[in-house]
This record gives sequence, C-alpha cells and structure tokens, in this order.
Amino acid sequence: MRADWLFIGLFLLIGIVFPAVPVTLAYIVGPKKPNPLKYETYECGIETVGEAWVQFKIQYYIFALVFVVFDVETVFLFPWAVAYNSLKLFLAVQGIIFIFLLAEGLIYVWRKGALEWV
Amino acid sequence: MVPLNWYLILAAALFCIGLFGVLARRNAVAILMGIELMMNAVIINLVAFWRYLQPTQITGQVFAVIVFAVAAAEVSVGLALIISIYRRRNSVVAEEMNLMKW
Amino acid sequence: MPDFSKYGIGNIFIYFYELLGWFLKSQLNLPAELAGVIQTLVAIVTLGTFALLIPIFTIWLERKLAARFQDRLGPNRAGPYGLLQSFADVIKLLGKEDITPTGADKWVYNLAPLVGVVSVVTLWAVIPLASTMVGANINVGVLYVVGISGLGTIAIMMGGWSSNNKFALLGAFRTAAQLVAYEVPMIIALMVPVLLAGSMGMQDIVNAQANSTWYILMAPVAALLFFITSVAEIGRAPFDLLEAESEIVAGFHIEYTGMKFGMWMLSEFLHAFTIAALTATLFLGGWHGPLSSEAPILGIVYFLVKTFLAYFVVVWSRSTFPRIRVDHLLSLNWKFFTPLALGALVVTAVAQKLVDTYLPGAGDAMRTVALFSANVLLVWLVFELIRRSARQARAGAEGGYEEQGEAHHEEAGHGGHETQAEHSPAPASAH
Amino acid sequence: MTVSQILFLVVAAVMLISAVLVVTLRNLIHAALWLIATLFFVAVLYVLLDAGFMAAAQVVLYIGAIAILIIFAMMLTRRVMADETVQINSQWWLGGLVAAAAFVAVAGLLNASAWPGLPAVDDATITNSIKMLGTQLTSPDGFVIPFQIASILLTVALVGAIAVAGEKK
Repeated sequence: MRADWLFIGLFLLIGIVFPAVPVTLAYIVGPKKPNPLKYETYECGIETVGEAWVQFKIQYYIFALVFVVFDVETVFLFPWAVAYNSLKLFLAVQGIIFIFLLAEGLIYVWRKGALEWV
Repeated sequence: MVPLNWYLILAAALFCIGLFGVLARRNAVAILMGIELMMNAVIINLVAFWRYLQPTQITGQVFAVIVFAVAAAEVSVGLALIISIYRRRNSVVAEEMNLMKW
Repeated sequence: MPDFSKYGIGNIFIYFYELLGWFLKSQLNLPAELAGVIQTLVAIVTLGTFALLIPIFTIWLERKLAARFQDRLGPNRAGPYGLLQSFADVIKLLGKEDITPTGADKWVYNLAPLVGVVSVVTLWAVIPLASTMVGANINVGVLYVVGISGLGTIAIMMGGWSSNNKFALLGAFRTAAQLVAYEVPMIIALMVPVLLAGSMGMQDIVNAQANSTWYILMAPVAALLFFITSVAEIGRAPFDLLEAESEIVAGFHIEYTGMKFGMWMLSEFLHAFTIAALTATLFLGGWHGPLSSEAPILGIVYFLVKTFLAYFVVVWSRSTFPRIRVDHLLSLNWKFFTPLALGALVVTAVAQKLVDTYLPGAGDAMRTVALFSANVLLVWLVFELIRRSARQARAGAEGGYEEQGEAHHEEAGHGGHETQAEHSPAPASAH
Repeated sequence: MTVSQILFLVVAAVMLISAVLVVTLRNLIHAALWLIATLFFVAVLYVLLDAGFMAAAQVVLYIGAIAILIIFAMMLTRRVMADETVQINSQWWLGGLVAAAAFVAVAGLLNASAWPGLPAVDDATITNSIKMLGTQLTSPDGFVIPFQIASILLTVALVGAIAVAGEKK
C-alpha cells in the first residue's frame, strides 16, 4: 500500500515537471518583442474599462453551498457502499435512510426555488 | 519511525497558527480560514491517535469524518452570514460588526 | 537475470520492469529501496509520457472525425492523412511569444496551466491497463479520481482570476459553477460500481466485473449518468458554456498564449480521453476480455479498444448536439440528474439486497437480469413522472385561456393565475 | 534519522510555512491558494499515517469543496478586499502573544509526557479499514446515531445557509 502511495506522490511531482518543460522551452525559444499595447488585457476591441472585478450573483454561492453539503454526505456514504455487500439488513437500511435525508435536502432547495438561475 | 509527539506538536503548531489568524485578521472570511486551519489540526490529532493507539479499531477515523461534516456545516453557514452582512452593510471587517458591543 | 519464459510474451512489460530491478540490484549493487524508487520512477515516466502523447493522436483523430461528421475532409496536408498535423501545431506553438498581460498575477497565472495538466495526468496513476499492470492500486481509487478532478476546478479559477480580465473571471466562475454542480450526480453514480464491487480500488472493480458481468449491464443508468456528467465535467459540447465564443469570448483562458494556451488545450483533450478510459474501466470491464488474464498484453488492447469506443461517443455527441443554455444546464443537473442518480443508487442497493436475501443461490446471470430490470423500472417510473408533470403543465397552459372566462363566474378573488394554478392538477380531459 | 522521519519533517515544514502565509498575506486570494496548499499537505500527512481514506476525503472535501466555497464567498465580497489596506487588526501582537504562549505550553506538555510507539499493522487491516468504517458508521453498536445526526446537521446547515444568504435585500 505504501509503495502505491509513493507511486502517486512521485507521479504528482513528475506531473508538474512534464508540462513545465515545454512551457519553459517555448519561453526560451519563442520571440520576444515587447510592446505595451500587446500586454493589455483583451476587451472586445476597445480599451480596457475599469478593473476585472464584476458583481457576481449570489446564485453562484448557493450552488456551491448545495454542492458542498452533497459532497460531504456522499463521502459519508462511500464507506457504507464499500461495506454494503457484507452488511446486515438493518445496517443497509440505515444507509438508505441517510440517502432519503439527502434527498429531502434537495427537495427543500428545489421547492425554495434556490435552484433557479435568475 | 516517527514518534507520536511529533504529530501532536505539529498539530499544536498548526492550531496556534490558525488561532493567530483568528485573533489578528480583520476580514471575516480570513478569520474563517484560520478556523479551518484549527479544525485541520484537530483532525490530524484524531488520525494520529487512531494510528498509534488503536489501529485495529476505527473510532478515530469515525470521529475525524464527523469533524469533516461539522466543518462543512460551519463554513457554509459562516460564509452565508458573512455574505448576508456584506449585502446589508457593505463590509466584511469583523471590527465593524459592533452592534452587540458595549 | 529474470527468466523470460516465466513471464512470456503476454507479460512483456512486467518482464522489462523486473529486468530493470534485477539490473539495478545485482549489477549496480544499489540498496533495495533506492532500486525500488528508480524502478517506480521509470514506470512513472513511461506512463506519463504515454498519457501526454495520447492527445497528439486524439487531437488529429477528433479533427478528422468532426470533419467527417460535418462532411469535410479535415487535416490532410501534413503527412499521410494529415497525421503530422498535431506535430506541426506543437512546432507553431513553440514559435509563439509568451505573453503575460499587465496587471496579471504572474505566479498564479503561470502556475495555473501546469496545475490543470497535473489534475488530468495524475488520473492515469490509478487506471488499470491490464490485469498485472496498474500504477498505484490504492484502495480509495474512486475517491482519488474525484479529488484530483477537483484540482482541475481550482486550476481554472486560478487561471481566470489571475488573468485580470473580466471575461476570464466570468468564464472561470461559470465553469466552476458548472463543474461543481455536475460533480454531485457524478459522485453518486460512481457509488454504484463501488457498491456492486464492494471496493473503491479500480483494479478490484475491474476484477469484480471480470468475475461477474460488466457493470453497464448491471447498472445502465449509473453508467449513462457517469458518462454524461463526465462530458459536462470536461466542458465538451453540448456542455461547452465555459468557452462559449459568442458569449464570453473564450472563457477562462482568453489571455493565454503560446505554449501555456497549448497546455490548457492539452489538458482538455487528455481529459476527454481520460473520461473515456474511466468509463471503460468502471462500466465496460476495463481490460477484461477473452484470454485477458492469461496474456495481460491482450488486456491493454481490449482496454484501448473500449476506451476509443467511448471516446468516439464523446466526439460524436460533440459534433451532434447544440450548446445548452446556462439555466437549462443547471436545472438539468439539479432537477433531473441528481434525483435520478440517487434513485439509481437506492434501486441498485435494494435490488442487490433482495437478490442476496431471497435468491441465495442466484448466479451472475440472474443478478444481472434483476439489476437490469430494476434500472429499467426506475427509468420508466421517472419518465412517467416527467410525462405526467408535462401533461399537467400543458393542461395548465392551455386551460388557462379557456378558464379565464369561467373564472369571472366563480367567486370573486380568483384571478386568472390562481385559477390556472388550481386547475392545473386536472388532467387534459378538460378538452 | 530514517527516511520516514525526513519525509515527515519536510512535509511538516512545508505545511507550516504555507499555514503561516495563509494568516499573514495581504492578498486574500493568495491566502486562499496557500490554504489549499496547506490542506493538501495535511492530506499527505494522512497518507504517512496510513489513513488513505482520510487523505482522499480531505482532498475531495476540503480542496474540492470547502476551498472553492471560500473563494466564491471572497468573490462575492471582493469590493472591500480588492484594496491593499492593512489586513491585520491593531491588536495583532496580542493575538501573536496568545498563540505563541499556547503553543509553548502545549508543546512543552506534549514533550514531557510519554507516548506509545508506532504499533506494527499488516496491510490487510489498512485495506480493510474502509469496510470497517462503513460497518461502524451504520452499526447500532457503533456510530449510527452520530451518522444520522451528521446528515441532519448538514441538512439544517443547508436550510439555514440558504435562508440567510438567499434573502432579498
């Protein structure tokens, strides 16, 4: 098991080196003709107006919120799913009750209208 | 082999860094980030105790997973409060939320 | 020296791996741990190179296929059948100037495409290529896949935020909202094969399929859900809102040029191939096929064939469906995919327990039939519900005009809208 | 110094440095990115502790979900933090003093106590731990009540957060 995790750790290290090589190479090889106009940020063919910040909708937060709650609950369910085939009936039913509680949260959000993109 | 108290001291250090963040930051979101660091220190402790004291039982990990759930609930409600306050008062500086201060 | 006859031609890659270990240990007299690390490094570099070279081929394949779908020829100048087109593109990218816009956050801006590539390449660490060949056989493979894909969302937010551009920021946040939303049904659908196999390890799931049936038969709904939500995760058409050219110019990578832009493209194309590989592994039996356990090299062939089949479907749907609207995208996810995924999970769990309890001696064929019909039942139920609510909505909409006149005869206080709402549960028989 | 000790020290050092950056950087988006780095190295620590499931859950939940939620919230309230004003309050030295004192006290106490060594565990126990976790979470002799209460807590948090954040101005 430890050797497998070592593999993943080394893979992560090498995974960052691999794409870094062509990027660095392109930086060295590529032409460099600096020009202040070239470095301006793009904006529909006119000069950039204001800063990059725009007012975001609260809806983004609501979606992320629903996602976080569901994510946590599914992480709870994964060990249950792994153990499922060897679980007794009562234990299996507990997991299904859990799923129904999860669905209840979804129904609440749905009826509340928080899932609408306004 | 790494002794158990290395993990515990590391967790204590992380906890204190988080504590500093909570005490010193002005921005409410940054304070929440400090709280996240403190939560992680607690989870490191739980998992370290599981591995060193009772690796054949799973109690430590069960508690760690439940701390995950509590952390998620805390951060989602906390950020919702911060956003709500921001929408009313146009500020997320913790010092300016002083209605209850005397 | 390891004996070649013990491995045979079917295990040739394992033979090379052992040969390297033998060479390092007994010829160079390295300690066992160091030799193991070097062996692992060589395996990683081989696998990583393989993974990073795939897009060179798939980009050509995708352009060719898309061209055929649109009745064009596609790339046909560079090399035979245009096969060298991707190499020409790489050389062109090398000759482009590397631009970091003013006001951009230099470190984050340059790191983001690298994180994007890492979040895709490292998925290959847990995908089993053959019965004896898997990078890391960890027991949390499925969760690992979900977690590493989450890094991709972070990479996109880093790229979008650090570009200092309105469109990039807006595109990044749209993308993040889409990715996190579609992750929910994807995780729930992933739980179905985990439940059936009783393990989160990728190799265990493939072994379980080799010992019973492929999970596309046992859990067709979950398979379809996983495939569709994965296509949404990689942001391919019909879910390509993140780079909707006509709406937000190009999305989060608008400011990227040269090789860094190439890295975003690389990660996108590799991701498309990777989700095909994941679909093949989790639902199409991975390396499993005739004689695949005896000769693992055949397993690689089966695995690649299945992966290319799944990849073909990705390209096919890309060139067939129009782009979906953002509100439809999100309501499709929350109001259809997520409940359906939960339903598929419950149905599979219940059917599995019922078969275990009431048919203790049931074979795989019986179990497959039971699970398949449970899935069909679920789909029928869901579509019946949708049909009913659609009928109600239509009756409400059509009845609304006629009943507005009647509403005046009824008691006061009932506006047209209220009448409409009241009468909406009535079936269409009002006509 | 064994290999595992060196590995631990490297991971711990990087983790603590990124944690310090989280609480001191002025640019809050950078602080959030360093928070992600810190959380990632905590996951590496779990791997060193043979808790693979915890490591994966850490990456899925903290990096994939909670960190994204924090960045979203920052974007929604960014007008205040776009400027480069001081992010540390006037009593920061007091906070630093309290944190340092707490660390010295706790670390001294931990160092003075005797702790058991690392028990040897076979691979099968580690592999089996996820199954055991699933059984314990749903078993009436185990933790079924906390399991269901956690679910209810999350549902309540969802309802509460939407009620708070989604209210009309």
